[in-house]
Amino acid sequence: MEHLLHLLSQFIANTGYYMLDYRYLTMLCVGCIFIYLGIAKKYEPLLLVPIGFGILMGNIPVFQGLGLAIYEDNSVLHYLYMGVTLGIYPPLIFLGIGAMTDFSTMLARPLLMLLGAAAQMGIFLTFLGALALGFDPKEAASIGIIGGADGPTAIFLTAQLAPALIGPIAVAAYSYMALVPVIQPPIMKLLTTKKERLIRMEEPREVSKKEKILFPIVGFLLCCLLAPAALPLLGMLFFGNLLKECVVAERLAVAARNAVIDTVTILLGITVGASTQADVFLTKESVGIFALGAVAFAVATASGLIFAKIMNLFLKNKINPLLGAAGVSAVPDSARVVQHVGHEEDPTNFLLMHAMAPNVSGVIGSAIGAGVLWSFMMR
Amino acid sequence: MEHLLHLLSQFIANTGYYMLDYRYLTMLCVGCIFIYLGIAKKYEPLLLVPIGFGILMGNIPVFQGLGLAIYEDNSVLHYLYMGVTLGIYPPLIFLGIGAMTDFSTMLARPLLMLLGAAAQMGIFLTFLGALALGFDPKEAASIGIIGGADGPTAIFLTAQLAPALIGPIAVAAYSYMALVPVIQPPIMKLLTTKKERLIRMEEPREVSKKEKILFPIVGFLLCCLLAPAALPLLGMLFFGNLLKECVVAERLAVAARNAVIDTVTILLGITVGASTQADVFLTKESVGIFALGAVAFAVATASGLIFAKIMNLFLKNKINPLLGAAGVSAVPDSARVVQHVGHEEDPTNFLLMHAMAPNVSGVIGSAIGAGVLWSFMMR
Amino acid sequence: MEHLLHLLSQFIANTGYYMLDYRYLTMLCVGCIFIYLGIAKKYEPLLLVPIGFGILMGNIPVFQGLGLAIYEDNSVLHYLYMGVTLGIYPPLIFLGIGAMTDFSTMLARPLLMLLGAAAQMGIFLTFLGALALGFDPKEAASIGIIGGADGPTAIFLTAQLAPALIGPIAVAAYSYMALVPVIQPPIMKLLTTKKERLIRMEEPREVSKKEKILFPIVGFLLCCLLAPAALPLLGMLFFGNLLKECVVAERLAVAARNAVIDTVTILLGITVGASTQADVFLTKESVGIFALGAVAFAVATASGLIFAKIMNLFLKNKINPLLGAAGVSAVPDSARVVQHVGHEEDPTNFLLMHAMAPNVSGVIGSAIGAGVLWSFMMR
Amino acid sequence: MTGLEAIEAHNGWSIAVVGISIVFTGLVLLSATIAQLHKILALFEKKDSFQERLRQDPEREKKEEPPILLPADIRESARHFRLLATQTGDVFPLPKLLDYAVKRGLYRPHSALNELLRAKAIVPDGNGYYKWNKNVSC
Amino acid sequence: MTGLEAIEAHNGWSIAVVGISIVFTGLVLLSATIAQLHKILALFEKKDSFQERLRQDPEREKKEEPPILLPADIRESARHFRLLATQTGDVFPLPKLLDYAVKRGLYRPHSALNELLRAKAIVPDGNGYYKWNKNVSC
Amino acid sequence: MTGLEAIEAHNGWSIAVVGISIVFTGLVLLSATIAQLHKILALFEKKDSFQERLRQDPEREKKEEPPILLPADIRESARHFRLLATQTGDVFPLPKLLDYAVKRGLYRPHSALNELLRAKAIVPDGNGYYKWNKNVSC
Ligand code: NA
Ligand code: NA
Ligand code: NA
Repeated sequence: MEHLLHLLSQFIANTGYYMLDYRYLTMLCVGCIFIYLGIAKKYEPLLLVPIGFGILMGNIPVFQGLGLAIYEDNSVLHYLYMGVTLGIYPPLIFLGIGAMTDFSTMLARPLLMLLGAAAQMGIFLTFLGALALGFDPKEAASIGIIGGADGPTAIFLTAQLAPALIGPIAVAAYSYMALVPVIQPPIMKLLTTKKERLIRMEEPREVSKKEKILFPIVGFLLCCLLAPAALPLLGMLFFGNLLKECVVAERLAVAARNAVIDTVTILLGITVGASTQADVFLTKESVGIFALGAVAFAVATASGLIFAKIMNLFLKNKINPLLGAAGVSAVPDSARVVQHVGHEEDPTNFLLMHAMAPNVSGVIGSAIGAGVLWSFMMR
Repeated sequence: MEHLLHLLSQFIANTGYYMLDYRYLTMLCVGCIFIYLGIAKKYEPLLLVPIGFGILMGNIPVFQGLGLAIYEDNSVLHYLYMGVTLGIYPPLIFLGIGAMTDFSTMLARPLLMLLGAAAQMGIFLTFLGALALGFDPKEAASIGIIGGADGPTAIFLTAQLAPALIGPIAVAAYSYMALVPVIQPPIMKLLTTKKERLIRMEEPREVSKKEKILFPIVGFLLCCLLAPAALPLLGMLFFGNLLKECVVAERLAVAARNAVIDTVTILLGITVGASTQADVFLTKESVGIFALGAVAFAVATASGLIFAKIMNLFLKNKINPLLGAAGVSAVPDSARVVQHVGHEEDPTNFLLMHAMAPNVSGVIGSAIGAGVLWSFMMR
Repeated sequence: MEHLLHLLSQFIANTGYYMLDYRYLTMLCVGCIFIYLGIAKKYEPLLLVPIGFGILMGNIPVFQGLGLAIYEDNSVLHYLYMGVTLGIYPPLIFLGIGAMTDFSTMLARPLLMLLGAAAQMGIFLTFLGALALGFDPKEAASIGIIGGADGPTAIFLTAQLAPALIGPIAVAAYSYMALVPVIQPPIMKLLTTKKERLIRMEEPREVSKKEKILFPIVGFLLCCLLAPAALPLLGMLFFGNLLKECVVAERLAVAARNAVIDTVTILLGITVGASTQADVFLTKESVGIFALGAVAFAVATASGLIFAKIMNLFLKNKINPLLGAAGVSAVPDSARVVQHVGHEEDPTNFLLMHAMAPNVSGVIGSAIGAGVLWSFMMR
Repeated sequence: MTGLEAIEAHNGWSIAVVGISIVFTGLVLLSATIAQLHKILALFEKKDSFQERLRQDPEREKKEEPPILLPADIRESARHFRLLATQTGDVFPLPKLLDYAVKRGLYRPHSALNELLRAKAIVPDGNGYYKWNKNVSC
Repeated sequence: MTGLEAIEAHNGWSIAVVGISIVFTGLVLLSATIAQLHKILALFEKKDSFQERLRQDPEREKKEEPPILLPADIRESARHFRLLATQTGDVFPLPKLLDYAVKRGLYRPHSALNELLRAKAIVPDGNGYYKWNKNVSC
Repeated sequence: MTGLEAIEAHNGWSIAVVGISIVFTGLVLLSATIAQLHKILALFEKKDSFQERLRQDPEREKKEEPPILLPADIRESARHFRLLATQTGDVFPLPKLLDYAVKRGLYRPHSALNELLRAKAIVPDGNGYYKWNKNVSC
């Protein structure tokens, strides 16, 4: 009987109810908000729902020893999280993205790729900002990559350079990606004139099957010979795209863009979410990361817009500078935002298709940027 | 020539034909029986066929050194078996189950969940029985969980507490789950009167989409705050269910309930089967485990039935006590058995839908039970 | 500013463009040829496209330290390559092949299985040839298995016996498998008379469902009791086939022959391709391996043909000796070549179906051969 | 050690009693919460639907637009596009529709689509996607 | 070391001879067994079908039930449910059918289904699933 | 250390400038190459199509074969097989077709198929697969 009471009191002392404090409660609320935004607002639900539930799973306060928490090295969450820390999940996601992405609008209008390059200014300016706030270079590089607006790339680089920050950086990156429809429009309206927003783009030329097949091979060689450190991400992206375009390996492309990417998305989402365990997440640093992340998105958007305006100084056929905002990857949300803002001015102006070009080149751009930062930091 | 004969004789001495003894033969027969029951009798074929073939694969007598047997640490079977021993497969299966399960009947009639709790008495009484037979507490807990009638839960707990017993406990659990249509009916008829078996349940109310979406979140928080050790299993179960119900992440739910669960089922089945290698399986202990397993199922069934009768003492709208038998998880077989036995008395009495409520709550119940035992044993 | 120039020059010195030399260029060309053959010529595209792109990925010259190259032990490619080196991918591919293969023509005409045995002479004669060229026994065995004309088997055995040779042996095996339509026809015409090529096969009897279900069980027991070392490959092959034939586990068979095999094919192809990194691949040994590989395929083809002619000396119903060439696995290409060559002589002679029997038994034969070599070499 | 002695030595009774109690606590808790859940939801919904009614009324009048009749020359392509749109769902991204149109070999897909947009036969749904204007007959 | 010398030094000949012999043994064994397999199965089946005929004969008469005519008021819902059942396969679990019925907005799905059960228009298949009674015309 | 001092201490400016330059270099390179790609391809294709025209002309006359009328007794099975072939795609392996035929319970599938082959109603496509002869009417 005595032992029974002892056991009971010990059990109660180990329940989550007993151990719950304001920090865990905060994070549980954050998790619920993520899930709410994903489901009710339909902001990137494929990412926010798994990450949100992962936040819940990571913030049930658990006693140490059994291997329940993601940071205990014999827990299931820990094993699944190894796909993040070893950098395996992001390339597999890029494989699937490659097998889903149609690069034809970009191939039809290669000039628009420059907008995808310009938007990467966000990465490097944020890097400087993070240094200025006192983060060490590796952390600063990881924070900068939030400006790439590309979840897997951010996670991949952070896992290599500053694994302790995976949680806040991934959450910041995905939060702002989900909030792209909120963040970008004001900046876009501020930096463009009504006349600019009314510019119409001419219809892109048709792209042949051969071009589409050659592109991933040529693109891979050009980019990875330049920035070998982008190889894990870009190699898989272009490989997936080759599987898609070559037709003869269709069943592999199907596997890549269904079973592989969906399974990895589940595992990445849930573990990245769980890595936000309150005691490692709720720090002063996280606040800094979130602030810098917002700056990164704003700077990236502005850079793309301004660069488009600069290009227009030299071009005969003017580009609608709104397209510059689509350079911040966040596929396909930022392209959709461009369509939206353009549409407000002129309901018959159809920019979505054109915006896909800077959008997908922004993915390539931020992967190169990540590769460059990685190679600079590891010396 | 001399070497040729030497090589030949050595080869012959290493063939399975030469090394076969009665123990391996016994196990090969057991494997064939599993396959037979799965294919010809259609008892849980998705489990019995892989496990049965796994038993065959684990009981080809092999020479040591090459890395062929599951217990050699450089064999392929060993690597695949790590998903079992590290506890990775069961949560992934729960993810898939969550993405398949419709909890609406349970939501419509939360009272029936208590039957799913009552049936877990089987776990704890069997635990006591196993202690009494001389098993040490960790082994006893693993044996007790057979009474949870839930394969992945049993495997998960045993992998944590008594990895050496995974083979017999998994085989016992799945055997009795397959035999539910044989084990349960006599107990059900013995413990209920004809009048009780004729009780009709009223139609459940309709459950709204919002309830279904909120349930996995609320259920997760309530259960895992109470019993954090149930987190790996229940977390994934409720996560899978959220993916299913939220609609916006449908493609992830599809991946979870197809590619993920089917692949893991294959790997879990074949390796759990192979873990029954004759020399570690055919022991006195295994006999004890099988005997206790049968007791566990019987006790669980009886507990559910009797608890339903007790509840009827207090309820105005009586419950058909047969539903109590569905509390022993074994989804959906035990629910089908309830339908069957009820149907024998009154062919117009349709209990299947109602039986799903205790059935799925039995899954939650045994996961909590497993969590509790795990946390008690690891102190 | 000074640091800027330093950084830039250092970066340039680390680009692939700078580090590229004739060896990497050679391999990049080889990769492109693989991709070209796969896409434009449709030679085994599911293998050549991933391997070809893998060759590209493995031959971007990268600086050491970051973990980019497949032979650095902290690279993503390295982690994915572990599926090859630990021998995990090939059995999973065999699982999928089993779940796709219809053994009925073989069951209807078991005599034709002997042709699948005869073609394995290629393995052992090439083994002798490799010894004679000065390879050590383990390497020689790995080279010999190229004659089995079965990619996963070759990779599996080489991973066990001579992991350093995985690249060249896999590339040789897949190259010659893709070139089967080029290699086999001249040998087939040389070794058979027109009269023999005109022989018609009688229609096979119908095979019952029960036979098809029993075959994988019986086949597994007979083969693996004889050659236990063939267990990882044959166990999975027969298990996959049981899943396919038993009908009740259809969803598992679907997973095995879609999600599992396609995902593994992608990962195996890309990593095996990447393992051909120029500095380990472009060696004198690789030349020897390619020369011996060609011999292996020729010998295997010839052995099958000649054995068929020998069988005809004893048979009343003569076999079309072209079927012997189908014994070299390379499913289903070599069977298609048989159909083709037979069709040239007599457009109404339909050999494809019959050729599937030696074809699939050739898979079993080379797996046994691999098992035997493995067990001989590891003493 | 076996029998009751073993059970007592390992605190079997306490473990079993506490264990089953926790399982019951968990499911009773869940059961009770679920039983309240739909009542709470119903409260919220009543409030929501009330507010919505307030908001919707003025909007409703705005929405009643007169049916549009397309000019004859684009009615044909409207019919074709509408057929395609059945395959893309009620709400569709324009590039997808265009892609289908190109694949089916429709005549001048880009400009046809443009005309439909200008004629408001295809209208934005407000989320970057597009839908058919229900007031258009073709 | 190369050439024949190397082969002999590593016992190449023995390995090759024993190796190919084992491959042949394996496939001959399998071939011979398969050749017998269908004969053995045929024997078993003959026995089985003989026993079955013995068993079936008395049963067959039992099974011929008179065709059932449904009352007019539920014939309508029977038709609806039967339509739904085409999507669930010949044999279906009741909850699934009910689920379909609810989704299609059938009138009073629960009680309609109940009536069909009572009228034996839908009958259990003996495995916990249900099927349509083939003697019912609707 | 914070502020500009920290940036300078860690060579932040150089890294940022070199970094963004490389990103631009990469995408400019890619952009320029792609812009040329389709021109190069067009050149190749022009050459190819010219050669092809040279080659094709004499072949074209060869290809015009007279339409074949099948004998009445196999026209029936031709129709059945053609129906099956719609499910296997334009080009199909014979075993698959045969398999379908067996499953659908066609009369004497093996010999019917054989007759169709002999009558050249089904012809090889040159890659080990088969297709229907378009000159055959049935
Ligand atoms: Na980007
Ligand atoms: Na249970
Ligand atoms: Na072979």
